Amino acid sequence: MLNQFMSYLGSNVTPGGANNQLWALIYVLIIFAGVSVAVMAMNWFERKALAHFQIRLGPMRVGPHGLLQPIADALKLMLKEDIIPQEADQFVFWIAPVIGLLAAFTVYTVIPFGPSQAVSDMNIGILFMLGVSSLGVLGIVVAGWASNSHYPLIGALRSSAQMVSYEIAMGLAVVSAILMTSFNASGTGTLSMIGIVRSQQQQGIWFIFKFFPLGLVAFVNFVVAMIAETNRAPFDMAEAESELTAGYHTEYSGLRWSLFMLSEYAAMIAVSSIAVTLWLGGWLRPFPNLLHAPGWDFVFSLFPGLTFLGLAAIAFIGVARMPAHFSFKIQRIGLAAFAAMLGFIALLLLLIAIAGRSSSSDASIAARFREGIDYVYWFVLKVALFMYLFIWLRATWPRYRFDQLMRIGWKVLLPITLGVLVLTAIVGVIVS
Amino acid sequence: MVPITTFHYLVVAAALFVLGVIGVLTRRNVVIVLMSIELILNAVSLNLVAFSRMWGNLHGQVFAIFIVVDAAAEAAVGLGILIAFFRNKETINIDEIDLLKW
Amino acid sequence: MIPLFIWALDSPLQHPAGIAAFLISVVAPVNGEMAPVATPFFFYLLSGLAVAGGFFVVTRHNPVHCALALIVTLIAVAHLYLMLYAPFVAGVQIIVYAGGIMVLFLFVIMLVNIERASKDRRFNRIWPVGLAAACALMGLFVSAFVKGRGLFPDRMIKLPEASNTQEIATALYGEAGRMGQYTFAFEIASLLLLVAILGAVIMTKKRI
Amino acid sequence: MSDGTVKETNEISGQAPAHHDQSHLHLEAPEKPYLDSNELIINMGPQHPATHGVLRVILKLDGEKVLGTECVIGYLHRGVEKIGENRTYTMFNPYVDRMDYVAAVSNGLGYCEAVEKLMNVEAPARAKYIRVILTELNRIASHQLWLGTHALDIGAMTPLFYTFRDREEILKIFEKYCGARLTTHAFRIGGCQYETYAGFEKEVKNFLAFVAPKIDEYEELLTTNRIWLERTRNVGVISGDDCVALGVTGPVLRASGVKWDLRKAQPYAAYSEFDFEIPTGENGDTYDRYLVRMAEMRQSLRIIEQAVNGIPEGPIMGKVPKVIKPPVGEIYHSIEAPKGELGYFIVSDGSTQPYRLRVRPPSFVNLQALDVMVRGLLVADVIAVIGTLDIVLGEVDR
Repeated sequence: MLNQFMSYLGSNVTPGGANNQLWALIYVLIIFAGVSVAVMAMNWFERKALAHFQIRLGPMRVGPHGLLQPIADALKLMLKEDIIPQEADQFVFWIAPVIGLLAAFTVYTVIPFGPSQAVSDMNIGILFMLGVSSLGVLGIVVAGWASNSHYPLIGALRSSAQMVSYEIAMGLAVVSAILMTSFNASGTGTLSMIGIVRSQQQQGIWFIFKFFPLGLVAFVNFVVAMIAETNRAPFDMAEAESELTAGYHTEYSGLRWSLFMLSEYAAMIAVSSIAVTLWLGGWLRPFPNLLHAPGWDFVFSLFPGLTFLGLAAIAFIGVARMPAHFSFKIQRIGLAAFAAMLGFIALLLLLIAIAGRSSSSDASIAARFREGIDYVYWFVLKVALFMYLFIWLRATWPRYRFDQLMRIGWKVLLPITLGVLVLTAIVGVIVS
Repeated sequence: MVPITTFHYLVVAAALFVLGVIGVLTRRNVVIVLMSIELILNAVSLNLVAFSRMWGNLHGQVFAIFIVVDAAAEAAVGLGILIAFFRNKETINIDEIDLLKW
Repeated sequence: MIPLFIWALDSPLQHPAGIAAFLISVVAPVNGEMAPVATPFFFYLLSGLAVAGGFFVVTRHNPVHCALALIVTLIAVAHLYLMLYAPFVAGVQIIVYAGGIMVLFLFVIMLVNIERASKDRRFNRIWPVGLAAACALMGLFVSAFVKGRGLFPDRMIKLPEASNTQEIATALYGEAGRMGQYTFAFEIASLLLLVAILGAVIMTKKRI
Repeated sequence: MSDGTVKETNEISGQAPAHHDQSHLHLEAPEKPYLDSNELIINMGPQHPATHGVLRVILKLDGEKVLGTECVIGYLHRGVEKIGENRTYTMFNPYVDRMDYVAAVSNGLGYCEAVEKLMNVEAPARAKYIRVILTELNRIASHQLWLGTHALDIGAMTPLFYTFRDREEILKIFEKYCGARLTTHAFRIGGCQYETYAGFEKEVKNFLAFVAPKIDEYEELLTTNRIWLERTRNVGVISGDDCVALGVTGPVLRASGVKWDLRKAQPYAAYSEFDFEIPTGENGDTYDRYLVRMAEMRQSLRIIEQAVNGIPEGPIMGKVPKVIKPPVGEIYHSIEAPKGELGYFIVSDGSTQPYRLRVRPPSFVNLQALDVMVRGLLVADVIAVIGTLDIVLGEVDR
């Protein structure tokens, strides 16, 4: 088993590819756990970041700086009474959050965290992602209907109309990015997620900068559409708190409600991953072609370790700033342990980076390992920036009205994305 | 197990087709009748894709895509008619849709 | 939901694939270079789901349940497409059917009077006639299949799958300045869609 | 939506049949010249995140379009006017704070001045200045609370916390002055009970310097924000004539272009001595009301600055008997509260208790405009309009 793992590390194939079924399974488990942890971390980070935007502290009581708050929340939600309204359609009410969750998690099958760090490499990868994420709307619609109540119904109708409309703009923006993959020697594009990133590598440019304004415009359109697609502020009409109480999940509580939250955040991460893959070069580090000397490789491979070192430093500052009162003792110890853990991870990563450097020429396991960490690190970093964008928008902007939202979708985004698509084709033909 | 051949797919398609026909001919609710039509269309395109595999060319798949296009158009128009009808007669029962003019 | 889940995890495109393949290798060891997902087990599972979904579409009282059953059927059929080496058709099926048309259906079901519809009789006045006609059709199919068993060869030609999308595009749009075989039909289809959109909008709008 | 749901709503409304008969919504037999597939009636409130307390609005919707509204009020009715008849003039003074609890100082000012007018006494000049300072501070606090909740209703979460941070400074001044933060009971009939504490002027001046940039900060977040503009412009438009016909007062009236402010029109307290402007709007939409209130906050700062600089020395209590027994007669006195014209009508029979006391609450009267303003708009606009009317249910229901 260990040998197989090592041989896998040494190989350069996608787990879903030939003879790697076992690792595909392990990847599925890793991704499931990773996404769940990411959602929890996102939950904590959103509350803290939002709080600091709003001159508050956010969760401070459960664990040092509220670090254990998501766990406490999850426990509370699991232990809560599970209410199904009497007039609700029992079966559909039960299955609705499951549909949403399945759709949100299924998308991760094709997300490439690295050239060989993906569950599978489908040749219709992006089509698959769009299709499966469009299934998420079914969960919302069905949830709103099954609740047999007015506010959820309105929320469901709103969000179904919203998601179906914005899927079109989103799809067109994606198509213009796919079109860019075809401007190579063979003239053939690809729908595979890994292929898209590889073609950015080959063309030596992230697609956000390709044909300068065009890629950027398509990217911005995609970002707007993806925010609408995930029902986040300023397009959170479906769950507009002040209008529809909680929209489609008004009648939900406890575990089922948390499933909705989980799928919402998972979907956010998923669409951000699409944006990163299509426009921001996926797992590619900045300037892979310009600064390609082995020395630069080494410098960039230090980033993961340094990031964790920075996080550890922040945590240690937090320990130092904690009140010296004895009732904070446990919290201080906890935070110090957390900081030490981060520091240990940082040390490990730095060690791997250094060990991988010395033998970067041959395909030693350390070098492979270092490369894998690099890929995942840059991918996750880019996605994390999107997560911050989501929070930032939520803290800053009021909510659009429903008709305005539809107007933006149909009268602004759709024509712009269509125009970008046509222009991309024209420019591509002229250039190549 | 017996290897799966085109014939197996045809049987499945035939079963879906017959189910669709039963739905169209017996259900009262127009929405469900429309859904049954979708079943029939699916059965047909399954046939086409199976034949495409059998002959080793893509014509069947292209036709399947055309069928999806047609299904989209049909659903849009059918449901549009349904909404217009519901506004006027407040019913979606196929038994009560018996006037040529209202 | 099982088909969705399977679809989530299998990937017959880069054979063999994903957890589905893993499951298969546990359930029924595969030999040779046969794609594991294209096994009889999966065929029977998916076709069973498709037919069961169709059955529920025809028999359930509540239109929303019917719609959910139809979604199961559609996704199962998409899987069958994948097993038939037609990944692009499968993707289109999911995006357009399950993600688009079915949402439209659900939307309309919610707009129209569903409370009363679910208390009504399920079947129309002439249902015995309809059932008889359908049974006759089934008889026709059975006799045709029994008698014409030999008409359908058992061969299954492997299609080049990695370039499936590209070949469909060639058929639809043509290649290197030449019109494809189906370019004209494709344009007509777009016209059909345009007419359908206009018709739907005009019919549903109260005042234009 | 469906037969079943309409019936269900009727059952709920059926709890108050008398009220129901007067309903202009025709809930039982909706006249449908054209059968509509998606007409539904929903109850917004009394437990709803955006109805500012316990307002219940029955909305008749066509999809999301509002066909009509009906406000059901009284969930917070405490019979303040009746209580007034059973308390002496002095004892009733704290009760008025509980009406518009976010602008308690204004309520007290109106009541004290009404009784003073009835008794023909006048508060000394210093008391009047203190009253003006506190009232204007309270106007800023009220507008800040309005801004925060209004923005929250429209979906901007952050301004709420900014305004509450700054409102806190005002409440601190109140607390230092009279010991209470919300229901202050700051004034007495005939003047003020408390002399200003040491450093009062300095703190108020500090506050002025502190809050002026903060108001710019709120405006920075909202005034030119595209989404804010789209959500508020041409939403809930009401003309000046309609406002006058409905009796709407305050910023809502002024935003419709009617330059009517009791501080100028019928100066009370010391307002005639200050130099300030009446900001008015043009379109009478939600955005204009927002701008008018923001401008009013700045004008209030001006008034406070003048008052603090010019505060005279002298007594703070006029010549008022120990037992207040106004002569037989009646009086109507109104002031410009943050939400509009707050009037007190007091009938005295010469005893220590009012014979009849009637309050004209601005929120209650302004709420009448809701139906005019939201017809034909969307559900989301109802939220915006309820927010822009700046109602306090304690005052509506009394």
